[in-house]
Amino acid sequence: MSTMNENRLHGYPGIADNDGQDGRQPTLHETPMQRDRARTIWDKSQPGRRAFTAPELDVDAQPLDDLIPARMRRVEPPKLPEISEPEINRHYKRLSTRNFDLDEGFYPLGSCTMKHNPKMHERVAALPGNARLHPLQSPERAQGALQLMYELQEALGEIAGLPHVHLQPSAGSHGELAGVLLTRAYHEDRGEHRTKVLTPDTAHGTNPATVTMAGYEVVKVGTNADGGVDIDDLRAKADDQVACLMLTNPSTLGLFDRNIEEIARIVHDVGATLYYDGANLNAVMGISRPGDMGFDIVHYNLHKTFTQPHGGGGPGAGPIAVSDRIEPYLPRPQVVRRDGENGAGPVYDLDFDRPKSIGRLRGFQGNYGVFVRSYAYILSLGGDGLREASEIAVLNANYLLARLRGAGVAEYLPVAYDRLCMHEFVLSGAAMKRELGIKTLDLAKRLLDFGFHPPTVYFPLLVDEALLIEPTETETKETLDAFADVIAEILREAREDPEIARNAPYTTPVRRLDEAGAAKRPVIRQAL
Amino acid sequence: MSTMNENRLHGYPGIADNDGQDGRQPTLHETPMQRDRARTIWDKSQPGRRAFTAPELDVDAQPLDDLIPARMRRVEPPKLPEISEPEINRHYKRLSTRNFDLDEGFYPLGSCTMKHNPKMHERVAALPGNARLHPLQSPERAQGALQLMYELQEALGEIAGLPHVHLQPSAGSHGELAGVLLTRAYHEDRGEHRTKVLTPDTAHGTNPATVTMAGYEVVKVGTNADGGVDIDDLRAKADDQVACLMLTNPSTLGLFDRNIEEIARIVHDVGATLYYDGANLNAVMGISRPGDMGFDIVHYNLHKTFTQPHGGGGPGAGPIAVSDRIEPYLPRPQVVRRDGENGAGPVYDLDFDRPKSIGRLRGFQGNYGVFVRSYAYILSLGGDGLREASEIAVLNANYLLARLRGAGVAEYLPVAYDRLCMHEFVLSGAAMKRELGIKTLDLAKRLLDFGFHPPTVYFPLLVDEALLIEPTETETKETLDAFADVIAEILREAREDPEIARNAPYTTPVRRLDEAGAAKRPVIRQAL
Amino acid sequence: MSRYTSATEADRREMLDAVGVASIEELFVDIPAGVRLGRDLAIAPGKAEQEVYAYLRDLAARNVSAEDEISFLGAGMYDHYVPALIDNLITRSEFLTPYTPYQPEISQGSLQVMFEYQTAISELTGLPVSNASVYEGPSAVAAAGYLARIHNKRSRFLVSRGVHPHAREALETTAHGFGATVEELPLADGATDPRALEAAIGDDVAAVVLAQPNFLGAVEDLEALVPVARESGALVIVSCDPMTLGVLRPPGDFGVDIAVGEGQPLGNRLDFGGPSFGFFAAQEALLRKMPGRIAGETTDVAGRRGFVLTLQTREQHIRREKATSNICTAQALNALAGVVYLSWLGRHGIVEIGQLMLQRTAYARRELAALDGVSPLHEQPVVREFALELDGGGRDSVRRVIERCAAEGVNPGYALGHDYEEHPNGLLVALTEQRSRADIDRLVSVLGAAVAAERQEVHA
Amino acid sequence: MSRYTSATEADRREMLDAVGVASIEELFVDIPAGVRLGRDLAIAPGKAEQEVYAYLRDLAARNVSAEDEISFLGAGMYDHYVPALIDNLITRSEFLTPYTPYQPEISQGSLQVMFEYQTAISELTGLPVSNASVYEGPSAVAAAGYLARIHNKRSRFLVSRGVHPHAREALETTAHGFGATVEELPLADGATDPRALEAAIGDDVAAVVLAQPNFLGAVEDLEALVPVARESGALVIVSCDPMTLGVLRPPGDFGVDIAVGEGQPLGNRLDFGGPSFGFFAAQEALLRKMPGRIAGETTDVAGRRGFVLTLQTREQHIRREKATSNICTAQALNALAGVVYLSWLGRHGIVEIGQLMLQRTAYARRELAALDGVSPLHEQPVVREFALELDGGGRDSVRRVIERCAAEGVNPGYALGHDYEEHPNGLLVALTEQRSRADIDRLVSVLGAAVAAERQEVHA
Ligand SMILES: Cc1ncc(COP(=O)(O)O)c(C=O)c1O
Ligand SMILES: Cc1ncc(COP(=O)(O)O)c(C=O)c1O
Repeated sequence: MSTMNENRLHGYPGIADNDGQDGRQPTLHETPMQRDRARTIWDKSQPGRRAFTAPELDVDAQPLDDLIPARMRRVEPPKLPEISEPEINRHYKRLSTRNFDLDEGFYPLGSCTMKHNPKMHERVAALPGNARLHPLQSPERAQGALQLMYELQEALGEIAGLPHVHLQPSAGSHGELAGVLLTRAYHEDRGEHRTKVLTPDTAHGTNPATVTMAGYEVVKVGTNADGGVDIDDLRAKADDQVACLMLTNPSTLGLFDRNIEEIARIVHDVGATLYYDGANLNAVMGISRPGDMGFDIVHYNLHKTFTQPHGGGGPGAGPIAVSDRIEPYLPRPQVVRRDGENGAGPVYDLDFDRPKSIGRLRGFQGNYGVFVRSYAYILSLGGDGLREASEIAVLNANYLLARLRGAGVAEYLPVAYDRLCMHEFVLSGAAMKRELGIKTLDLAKRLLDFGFHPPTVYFPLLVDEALLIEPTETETKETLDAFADVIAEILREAREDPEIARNAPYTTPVRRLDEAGAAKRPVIRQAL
Repeated sequence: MSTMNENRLHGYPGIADNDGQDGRQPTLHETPMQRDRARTIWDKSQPGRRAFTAPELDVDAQPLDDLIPARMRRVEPPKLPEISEPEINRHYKRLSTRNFDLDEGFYPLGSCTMKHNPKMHERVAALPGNARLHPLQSPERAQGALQLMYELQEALGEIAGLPHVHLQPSAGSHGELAGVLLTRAYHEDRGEHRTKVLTPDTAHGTNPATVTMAGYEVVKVGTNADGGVDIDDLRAKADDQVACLMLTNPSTLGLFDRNIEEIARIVHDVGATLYYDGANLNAVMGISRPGDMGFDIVHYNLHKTFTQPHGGGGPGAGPIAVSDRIEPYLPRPQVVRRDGENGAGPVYDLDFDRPKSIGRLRGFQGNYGVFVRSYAYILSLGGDGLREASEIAVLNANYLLARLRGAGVAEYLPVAYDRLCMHEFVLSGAAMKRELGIKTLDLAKRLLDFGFHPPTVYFPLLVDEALLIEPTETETKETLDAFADVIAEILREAREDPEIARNAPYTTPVRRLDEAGAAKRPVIRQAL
Repeated sequence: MSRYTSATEADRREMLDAVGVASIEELFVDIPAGVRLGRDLAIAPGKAEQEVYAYLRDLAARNVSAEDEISFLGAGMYDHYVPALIDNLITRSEFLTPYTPYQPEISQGSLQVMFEYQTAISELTGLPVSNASVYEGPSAVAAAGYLARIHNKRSRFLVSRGVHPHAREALETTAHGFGATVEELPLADGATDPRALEAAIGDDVAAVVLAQPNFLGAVEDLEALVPVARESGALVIVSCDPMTLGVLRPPGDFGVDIAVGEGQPLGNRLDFGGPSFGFFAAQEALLRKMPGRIAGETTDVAGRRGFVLTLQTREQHIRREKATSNICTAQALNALAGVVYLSWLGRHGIVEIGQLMLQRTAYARRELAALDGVSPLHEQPVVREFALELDGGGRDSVRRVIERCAAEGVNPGYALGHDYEEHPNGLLVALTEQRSRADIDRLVSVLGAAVAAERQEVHA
Repeated sequence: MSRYTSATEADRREMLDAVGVASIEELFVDIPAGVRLGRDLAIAPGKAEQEVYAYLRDLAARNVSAEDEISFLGAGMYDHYVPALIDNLITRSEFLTPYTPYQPEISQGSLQVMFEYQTAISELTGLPVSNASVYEGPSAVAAAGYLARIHNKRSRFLVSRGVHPHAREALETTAHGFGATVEELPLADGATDPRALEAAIGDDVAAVVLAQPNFLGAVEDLEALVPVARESGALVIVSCDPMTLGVLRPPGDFGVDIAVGEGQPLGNRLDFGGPSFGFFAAQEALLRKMPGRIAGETTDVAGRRGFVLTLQTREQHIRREKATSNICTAQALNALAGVVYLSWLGRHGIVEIGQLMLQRTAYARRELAALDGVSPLHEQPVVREFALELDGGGRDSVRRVIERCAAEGVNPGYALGHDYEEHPNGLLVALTEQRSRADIDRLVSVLGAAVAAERQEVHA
């Protein structure tokens, strides 16, 4: 860093860090955030401070020894923080400002569908009838919750074009696990013990990881020149040991596989199931349905397509939908509707009596709070609105792609597959790296200085120096234009001086971090 | 600005603004926030965009002309913004980050009692039984709200040592207006038509402003060498034309008037009332009560002492408490408790039948949402906790004062009155201005760069270059130490180079603003 | 340790040492013995958060809110839907916790909000200048009266009987202080009688005060009224319901001098009457006499656009006894909710929501007036509120009708007899976009039954 | 325009022009006709925000929540008070809306929270390493089982019958996939029988799984159990209730290998079962096989302290089929609530709240067991939950008793017969600090009456 010259900063003051020349402190030119060094809540603790006031002890206290033998009791209190409530609040509030978030600006993180999270969803989720409802409340006294789950199942089933929906899985990869275990149960029930699951080389990492966890061998299928599944390769690998093909359509390249009908035929012909990774469902709601494409099992990412806020890494929910032949194996309990007796309204219940079920994947009934938000979203948009959301998502992506095909960008960041895209698209930074000497990572880091969240980078693996860009439908044209302008500006800047991007970012709360060092000597908790 | 030299920046990059040398843009070295120029919500609007979806029209539409004559109808829709919900949310969320707030850091704004605002208060205020309660709901169906108000009245009365509390006024100055109008009613009811109200020269501006609004002449009373009311001056001015003396004790100097009993005697001897501006009540809760000091009328600032969040300039509430002789004139309606019939529990009601009342000051029953928060606070702390809050507030102020009496500070910023202080204290920047060439304003602006909210400045008027510092009880010793250190650091820096403070701040979203220009050619709305 | 404090025993010792006293007690040495409390406050000891929450929740549960019944109460505050967006913003500590923006460099958020708010209120009212909020609706009328008083030094107010009773009373309370008198202009068939105005007007009248729509829901004929007042040199003050201004011609169009009103309908909850905000807009000529904060646009030393509190020489902290008002803390957070709400409704939404209410109100008025024993109290055009006359035995009878409805989960409205002795049988019914046709139909059936039952009882 | 979008007609035209197509329809040209929906979705048209809110509020009102009754339901999730502080923080968009922190420079908030969370969980469990959360409690047990499987390649699990039935089932579901079997260790007087463990253990056992306290509320004698398991080379997995760890010796003290559990009691609401979080702590040796995100401390180019996701070579996005788990999105926001809650309780609060529950639980257990027709199901020490045996006629009878109590506004607990056929008359009663003595007394009286009524009915 110390070799850099002020005149090349182009507006970013962080660069003089640590040069230490002419006796200045090494923190010169720090932004206010940078000056504010990380201190944990323990760094701010003092013995004797506290936030909590216990409710009054209103029963006669018994000697502890009479209640729990001393050898079973904790001796030293755990070293939790000691700090007042105002200071806890300040600590975490200030920490929050060290995050970039979706309400701050554009977040075109491909495959993640960072669409607006409506605030009304938080309001309904927080209603005491939802938030303080115990999961073991008897179904008769949780009819509202069960009805909501049932209606959500119905809506999701309609969107996927599959008749049976189960809500339990906690996230996409949990849904995948459910799906592969369902496949196993299906085959085993037919007396078959298949050993392999096919995944395209464009697949998300959770797909192969899930396959291994579920006790199958991963077999990779190639991609054709067009960005679709290599049909010949698929045909060659689809044999009677194949239990399943896991696919997402549109793929992680943002491309709809034109051969989907053929693919389904090949897979079904060998008796395998076709699994749909629903991470990219935002492209096709109301336009094309996985069930109609021939998929047997689908998972949804409610935290993508259906706007559950991501929470910095969860919570989410990964419901699944299946065809009739898979239905007997669904996890339990299943939310069901029964006709009311004597003309009364319908009654909702939990059905545990599912003898072929693969069993539970987790406790209780799944991430209900997420269901509330996603159902609120479906009710708000309605069938027409969901379709329009997908249409605008695809329009926004194609428009941004068109803008990035312009001169000054396309030479360095060509689109990986030269087609119309769906809701996202992939650029390759290979030419940029070659011509300008900056990597996709550098471009991503430089974007941070301009107030944009970078796209997904280095995924899908198939594309060299990949950038996977998903604008979503809730962004304005002005935002897309501004992003395209900044990409062009960074490339222009890199033509003049690639060091700028190579050392970016400058204005973030911290600058590039030593990730290798962190992994080599992991410090994953504070020493107390 | 352009004369300044990079080497004198001491860590603040904003300074190179607008120098334009060697062809750089005038915005070089801006912080990320500064780079992000102010754009209003209209600047982001586009015809045809919208957030609102109207509920369905579910009745037969009549021609508008049949409902309202055309000449009474609006022709052009008002030019409100046209913008999507995600963009509204981002706009205001991003605007919020251009504020400094109490949850961010220390806010020692004298006379404002910027103590922690507990989040639980927001939770209870938002309960539908409070938030969606219509003010004209019949008292029988608003018993919870009336009981809360009644219990708050009781608690406030106990704290002030006066038997009758009325909650209607909307803020401190509204309470003052109520108080002076009560004084008028009291005198008029006795057939007296007094013309003057006394206010000390240390009084807050709302005191004299209120006196004028209430139709009295303001007569100023001096301050003695000790910081108390000049008793001789008071005696000289207290005649039978004086309706009232308005006082706050501790005063705006943060000093408790040792002669308060004598003052009360003088005022009462001429038949005038003694009014207590409760802005400084945080010093004396559970320790000394205005009623016991001889005050007839008190207002409270629930948004100071009782933690209603300030909201960037309200809402607040300014309840009043009065002695028996003032009670008949209280605004109406009054919240009262009546014994239940036939052994039933008590019943709460609104009493409108108050023939001598000065009448309403506003609509409905006052800022009930504020009452909920302040009553939650009183319940949480309890009698003992309120006293301890005042004790720690005074301890914190004296400790900070002691720290600022240290070498390197006291020479430039001596305390205005060399006594123990109460919950706040006043320093004078006169020596600093003389010796270092920086004004109190410069010091305040430089504090911004260090992440502190400045104290109240240039008030009270009595003290040259005044700084009124109120740390409150919810701050830690470490915070007080850090603040004292920064004051010393700024003074040290000013000894070396006063230009640094004179041109501060550097790191705020905008730097010093042209206030004179704003007032000369006021632009108070966007041209559309 | 008291709640929310941090001073441990060790801290206290260190701090007292630094101060040079031996105990906290000593810090209070200036307080004479005679005025010391000398005992504990008679307030129960502090409680745990969960206990306070439970207690206050139980109190709240004893209120019947608009969440619990189908409510047609209005009369100054209205049960509009508050979009969740607003909660999200007003609970952000960055907006919730700062003081009035005395330090503009670190308050650009609040200041720009004020500037935007002022712009929106100007647009809505059709008047060129707006302040950044006053306390609430009725006191805004009083504040406008004070402005008139200091503007033209006159001392008579003519106030339409259609102005909200609370506003009339607040003006009277305040005017008594500043030495002015208040006279009432009567209504004729629910609207201010222009002939009465003509009769009462004179060159000693400081201001004529009207409401639009008025308390009985009637749209006033400002075209007829305003010129009469202005000719005499009086200011015209109109208090208006902001939610009607998408369909009604704005007061500025008629040349009124000051438009004020209750801002609660704009994205603020009911809160049993407050906090909300009052808006205050006026003609340019009155700018330097306006009460309250005003934000203005300016630039910083580097030429960046920014906002400051401006025209502060009007205000108490600068001008003290010569200030144009004593107001200090106002309702910034509530005004923020207001401008977010107006942005959310947007240019066309304010019209759509107004027209929706207009249509439903017409439907409700027609259906209700068709009930046996119910008739319209006046025939004036209305937007979202209207007055009915029940064929009953006065105030007690109306009260009983209301109670009967309430028992059925419907709050039919406000009994006018409380404020209008000439209308002991009056019932004021208000709508918002939250009251659907189904709700109206339910009101029709419940009120019809209640009126019928009341008649039977009275006649029995 | 669809909700939340911005593309006006003008925008669309411009954008389509730039793309070079004539219509949005054309953008979907790649979708074969055979797989097009070709009709509207059979989902009702979109509704206004207020309508959606009203509909979902009405549904929520049809649930009986812990706000509506005095609830002694536990069995894995507990009605602790969630301090409002937590709402304030988890609703801040800065925490609520970001994705997993892949870009550490702009995610220091979330990353530092993870680091702090890991520290707190390590302290609480007494184990040196913790990840940043897994989905929830029962699946955490399954995840721990998978770790054991890949660690020692063995394929038998011995699972105490005192482990939460959902956790046992989740482990079994998953183990079937990765080729392992699950056997149950029976209970003796409510606690895991050490002799049964000795009999079943062997060098093919991947892990022994216990719960502390167990599902019946009993504190397990880990001192006796853990060594038996460890000697065989099996890992010991303990699923624990974090709210008991202020009073119970932490699993780390006994040398267990992995401690997991349901994090909901730590500042997360009930939410009908989720989202919450699972915690996952382990011995150092297992670090590089842990599932899930882990934050680590490091420095930036200027030497500033910072945090990153670390040890990512365990994870699916790097290692794909060789990953130690498939988990991707986990429960970051819920874990944030967890660490804020633990900071709020603080070092001494976690002990105080544990002791408060302990004392009230002892009181409740004593008073309830003294009722006619009620006896303790076991005599083991308990912290905040205990099992009773009702003198009744099996599952239906217990169900009727519960219904009788519910009709009186008291939910007496969970019917054990649902999961434990050997305890058809079992009732599991749980406390939190929100259940006061008065609540317990009410339970005693209501349950006493219900049991008496049930006996009468059965004998009648
Ligand atoms: C294509 C794809 N599949 C699966 C997943 C996994 O989903 P989750 O993170 O919900 O487990 C993701 C998430 O990033 C994804 O993008
Ligand atoms: C001493 C004093 N009196 C009165 C007031 C006025 O109170 P309010 O702003 O609530 O009207 C203040 C507020 O700053 C004050 O400090």
